[in-house]
Amino acid sequence: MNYDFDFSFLSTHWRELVDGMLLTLRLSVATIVFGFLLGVALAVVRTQGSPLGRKLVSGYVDLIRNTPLVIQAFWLFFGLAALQIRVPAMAAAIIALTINVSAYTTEIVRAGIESIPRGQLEAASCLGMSRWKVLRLVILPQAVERMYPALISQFVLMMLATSIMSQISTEELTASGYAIQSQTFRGFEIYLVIAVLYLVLSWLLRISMAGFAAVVFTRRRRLKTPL
Amino acid sequence: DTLDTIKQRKKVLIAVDIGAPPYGFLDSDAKQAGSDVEAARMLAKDLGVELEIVPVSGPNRVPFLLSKKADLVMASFSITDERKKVIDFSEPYGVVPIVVAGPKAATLKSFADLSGKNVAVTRGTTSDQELSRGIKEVSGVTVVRYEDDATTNTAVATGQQDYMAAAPSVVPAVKKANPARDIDIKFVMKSFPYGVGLRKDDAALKSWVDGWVKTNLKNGKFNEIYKRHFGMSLPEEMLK
Amino acid sequence: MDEIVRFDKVCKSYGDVQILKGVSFTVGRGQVVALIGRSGSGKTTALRCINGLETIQGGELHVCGRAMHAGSVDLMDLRKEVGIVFQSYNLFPHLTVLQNITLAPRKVKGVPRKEAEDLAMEVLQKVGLHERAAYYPEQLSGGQQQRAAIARSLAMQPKLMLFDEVTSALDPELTGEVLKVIEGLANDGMTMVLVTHEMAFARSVADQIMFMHQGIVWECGSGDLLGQPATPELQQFVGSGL
Amino acid sequence: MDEIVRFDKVCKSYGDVQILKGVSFTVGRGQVVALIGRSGSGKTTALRCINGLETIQGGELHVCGRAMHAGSVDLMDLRKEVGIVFQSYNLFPHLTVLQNITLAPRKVKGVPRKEAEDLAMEVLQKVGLHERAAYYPEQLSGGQQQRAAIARSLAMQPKLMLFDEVTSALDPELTGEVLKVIEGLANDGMTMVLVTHEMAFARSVADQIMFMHQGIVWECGSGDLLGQPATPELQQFVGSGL
Amino acid sequence: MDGISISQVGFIFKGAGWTLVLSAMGFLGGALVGLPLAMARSRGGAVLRAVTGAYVQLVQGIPLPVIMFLCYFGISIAGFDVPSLVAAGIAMTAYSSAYLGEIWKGCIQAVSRTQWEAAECLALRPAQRLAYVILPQAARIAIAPTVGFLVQIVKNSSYAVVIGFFDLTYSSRVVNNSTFKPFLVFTLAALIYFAICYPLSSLSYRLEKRMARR
Ligand SMILES: Nc1ncnc2c1ncn2[C@@H]1O[C@H](COP(=O)(O)OP(=O)(O)OP(=O)(O)O)[C@@H](O)[C@H]1O
Ligand SMILES: Nc1ncnc2c1ncn2[C@@H]1O[C@H](COP(=O)(O)OP(=O)(O)OP(=O)(O)O)[C@@H](O)[C@H]1O
Ligand SMILES: [Mg+2]
Ligand SMILES: [Mg+2]
Repeated sequence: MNYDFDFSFLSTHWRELVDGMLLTLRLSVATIVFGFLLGVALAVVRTQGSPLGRKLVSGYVDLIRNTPLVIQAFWLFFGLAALQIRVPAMAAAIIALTINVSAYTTEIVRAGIESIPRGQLEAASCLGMSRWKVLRLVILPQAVERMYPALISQFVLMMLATSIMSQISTEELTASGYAIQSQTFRGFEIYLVIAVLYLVLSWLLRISMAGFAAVVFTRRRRLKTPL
Repeated sequence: DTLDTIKQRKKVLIAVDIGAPPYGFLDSDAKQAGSDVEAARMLAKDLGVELEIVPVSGPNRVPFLLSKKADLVMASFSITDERKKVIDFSEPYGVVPIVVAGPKAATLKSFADLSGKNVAVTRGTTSDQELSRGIKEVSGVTVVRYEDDATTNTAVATGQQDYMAAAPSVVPAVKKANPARDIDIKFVMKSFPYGVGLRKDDAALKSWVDGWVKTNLKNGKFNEIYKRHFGMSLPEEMLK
Repeated sequence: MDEIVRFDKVCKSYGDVQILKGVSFTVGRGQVVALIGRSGSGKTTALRCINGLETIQGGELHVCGRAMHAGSVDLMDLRKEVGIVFQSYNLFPHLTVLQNITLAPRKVKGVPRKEAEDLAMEVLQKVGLHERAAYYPEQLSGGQQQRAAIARSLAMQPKLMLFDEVTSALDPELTGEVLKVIEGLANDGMTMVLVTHEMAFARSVADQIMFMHQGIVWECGSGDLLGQPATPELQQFVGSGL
Repeated sequence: MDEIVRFDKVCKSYGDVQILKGVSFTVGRGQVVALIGRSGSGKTTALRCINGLETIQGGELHVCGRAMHAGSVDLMDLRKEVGIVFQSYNLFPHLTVLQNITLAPRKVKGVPRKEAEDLAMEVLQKVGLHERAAYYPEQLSGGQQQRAAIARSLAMQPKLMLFDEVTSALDPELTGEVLKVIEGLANDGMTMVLVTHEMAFARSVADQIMFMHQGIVWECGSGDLLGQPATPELQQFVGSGL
Repeated sequence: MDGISISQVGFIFKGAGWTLVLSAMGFLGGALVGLPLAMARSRGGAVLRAVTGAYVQLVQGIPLPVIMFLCYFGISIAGFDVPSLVAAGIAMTAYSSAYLGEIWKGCIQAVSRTQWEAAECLALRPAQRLAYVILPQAARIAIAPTVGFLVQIVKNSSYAVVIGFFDLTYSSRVVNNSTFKPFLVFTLAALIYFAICYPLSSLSYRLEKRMARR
């Protein structure tokens, strides 16, 4: 190997890496929140909605899940602009990622809803609850709890996918890497460092989602049954 | 030495940015075209070897060269002191002034007038560096960095951004893409000569390329290419 | 005597298959009616029609003064007055027993939390489960779960309670617990319709016994009915069922 | 008489819990030995020690002339001589009955396909399943699956067969089918160790009955043992088990 | 077409061809590495399980574009001269082996323990148990999720755009850069991806349904 490793850029450029990491984190959190809410809403339409609504949602899910995120991002970013709608890069990134992750969330939550036994629905409606209340108070909490591990995996994948948003000028972690590289030309070392930072991020994300679950799913915590 | 390697394998690997009109792009026959593409073809022919164009974009030109994925870089590669620390350049074979452009109506004479505005630029290019340097003292300027020239151009042409820092050659392209957006050159940030990028300590190759550049500047071949793509002539002092 | 439920030649089909072929009977206020009959004879179906889980295709069905056959009944509203308990408990696994019980009063009737909890403790006392209020369903035995399900229905203070084979998933010991609770309700004067396979229990607790067969009420009468079946069908059923 | 299996003060623990606490008995060539005892008394464990599915921690165990306690036994080789059939059949669901049976002879013993298939048909005939050779396991009833599993073991022409409660997943009718097959094997002179809950069967088919209790052989003797238990433990077991 | 020439459309389709090649490489490589990985993960000793587990955690914790960079520049830094197709193929292999390994590990573990024991009791050697008894059963369970993952491979090969490999995404990007027709170009690219992926994902969905019915 005729290559001298040089990590000295860390001392001068660590701020950019930290900034990039924070942006990646913000991007991820925003997308997880929006994507989850949208995904749940779509899953509700997919399972409870009118036939037309169901068709539309499943078309949406198919379309998103069968095309790459990069293409979606390009399409959205330039497409919106061509319609004279101006969005900042950060917003465009959040929209693209939210759309993407919502499609996957829809499928996951739908499977969760469908796995809840019919008896739960009947019991709840026999207590006089409206359809919406049955859904909100009985079905969805159980569905989300069941599918939580699948959701964690999906959200970690989504966090990793934020890296491609550097392509539409979002200054997240990978973009910071580009920027430092174009000043220091230590490409390989920089990507090594970035890889480690992503590992740390995905570990953090898993830990905090598990922590969140412990707070929200009281029963799991009290009975000490892991998800 | 790389020169020997090239001759042995009878092929030269030249990194060109083919997403950067007019230096490199796809023509309507989907063939690679542009000033750097033509120059690269000329170099391979004069060297008597086959040409393989390695497509690169702004940020990864240097890594491609350093990791030996390319023997030479001809990708509107402006000669800067920072780059010289890591790689070598041949004598310049072209020159690119970098400018700030914006809507015709806007008054914009210096970096100070950019205060409060968003400026689009291609990440890792000399425009990026000059812009960043120029606005250090100016408050409220947001630099929006895109991955390659074409993306930057598209962003301005489609109305994502109003201002851009770039080579003047892209301004007509933006106008052509969307005539409704009346983009004009506002001021020149700096002029950069650009050269062929080489790895350090490639003495033999460097001296061959230097000689080749001089010859073709003198015989006007470079100027011919330049005029065809940029609609103007190279500066007088380069042609001597 | 008030009529709480009146079946009048009620017919019900799934697709082409007719399950109820003209069922007629009434349940008066404070009465306990037991539905018995062979598997598939339509007992569950009849029960589900009462609180509108199934719609009927013919005849008339009045429940708590509402004409169920008219198709314009506000089911939400009806179900505040009619409680039902299933064989498979159907407790909400993500909520504690107390939360299971207070959920509907709070969210459907808007009872304040404190009040709902007091009421819940009261009904839990009635079914003998007040010490298990903070447990989750999976921590309870089958019999306890079934009693919790009964408490959940009772907390809505219904005028009418429906029970569908509430003991058939339980072993004899646990069955006893649950039947005692139902007996208690009967003594309190609750109006009830119960589908059961426990003939001895039906006999002792029910004012009226309806023997369903081939989609109609084949025979009906007081508890003595089982001792002196009039038709060979009931005779055969009693012979095998006891 | 040859000894095929000899347990000599065999001890076996899982972690800290000792399951076998010094089990001793022998099985001679052509003998049928039945292991009986309460659930958890270690019958299955003893059986699994015989063909090396479990290692023992104390005492001596000889199987087909091999010292199992020495730890240097070639298990692959042993298992060509010892067949075992489990309660849960464990047929390979992706193979037909015939393929299930020919797999081991072909791949382990290198018997040519044709020959293996002839042999398979022979054992299938023995268990009365020759007409089902081309079926997949899921197409068979429980009793047929169990008989196929027995045939699969027999096709390896073992010297010793082990059966672990092979009928307890079956209803009485199917149980009969399987027990008849085992009875046939006993008549053919096959050496067998069987764990069973069918006392009547154990009595009629076994030469020796071992009553296991608290990890040792508590009582043993011929079939009459069950009629005249010497210890209160066996008495209680027989009283509840029959 | 308005603003794009036929040859440029052809160029995009050529990129689609490379996407297929890249996906096939990723899948084959992923399968070759993923299968031993799955076996090590499900049946290996403690050390082997820990090492392979770490590999999976590592690959699943780093974005594919960054893996692409590291492979691309790392290989040449290590002194090998490989075309970008090979580098992208290696990155795709690393990526898909980690995911396929996990999927298949689950399938192997879904075959009940008693099947291993039954095979063992018939004197089959460990390799024979695997080959004749366990893998055929695991394979049946694995078909649907594997086809489903193929869709991910095809889509994620688009990340090769970051190392300038001429797949469908990079080709359409270059064409866009030369023509300024983002709407047209990226819609076309999206349609091509959809045409490749949709049949695969609905096949996977149908297979899953069929398995569930069994
Ligand atoms: N949703 C349905 N679709 C079609 N047929 C149904 C449906 N629900 C019930 N049935 C049929 O209606 C008939 C009567 O069912 P019902 O559950 O009322 O009987 P039951 O008297 O409660 O019997 P059991 O004692 O077994 O509970 C049965 O033959 C059953 O198969
Ligand atoms: N792998 C294991 N790890 C720990 N304990 C075990 C294991 N296998 C069995 N045991 C325990 O060993 C004891 C004896 O088990 P064994 O299966 O031999 O009993 P058995 O007599 O066959 O009972 P049954 O009639 O229920 O099959 C039981 O208490 C069981 O819980
Ligand atoms: Mg019923
Ligand atoms: Mg056992």
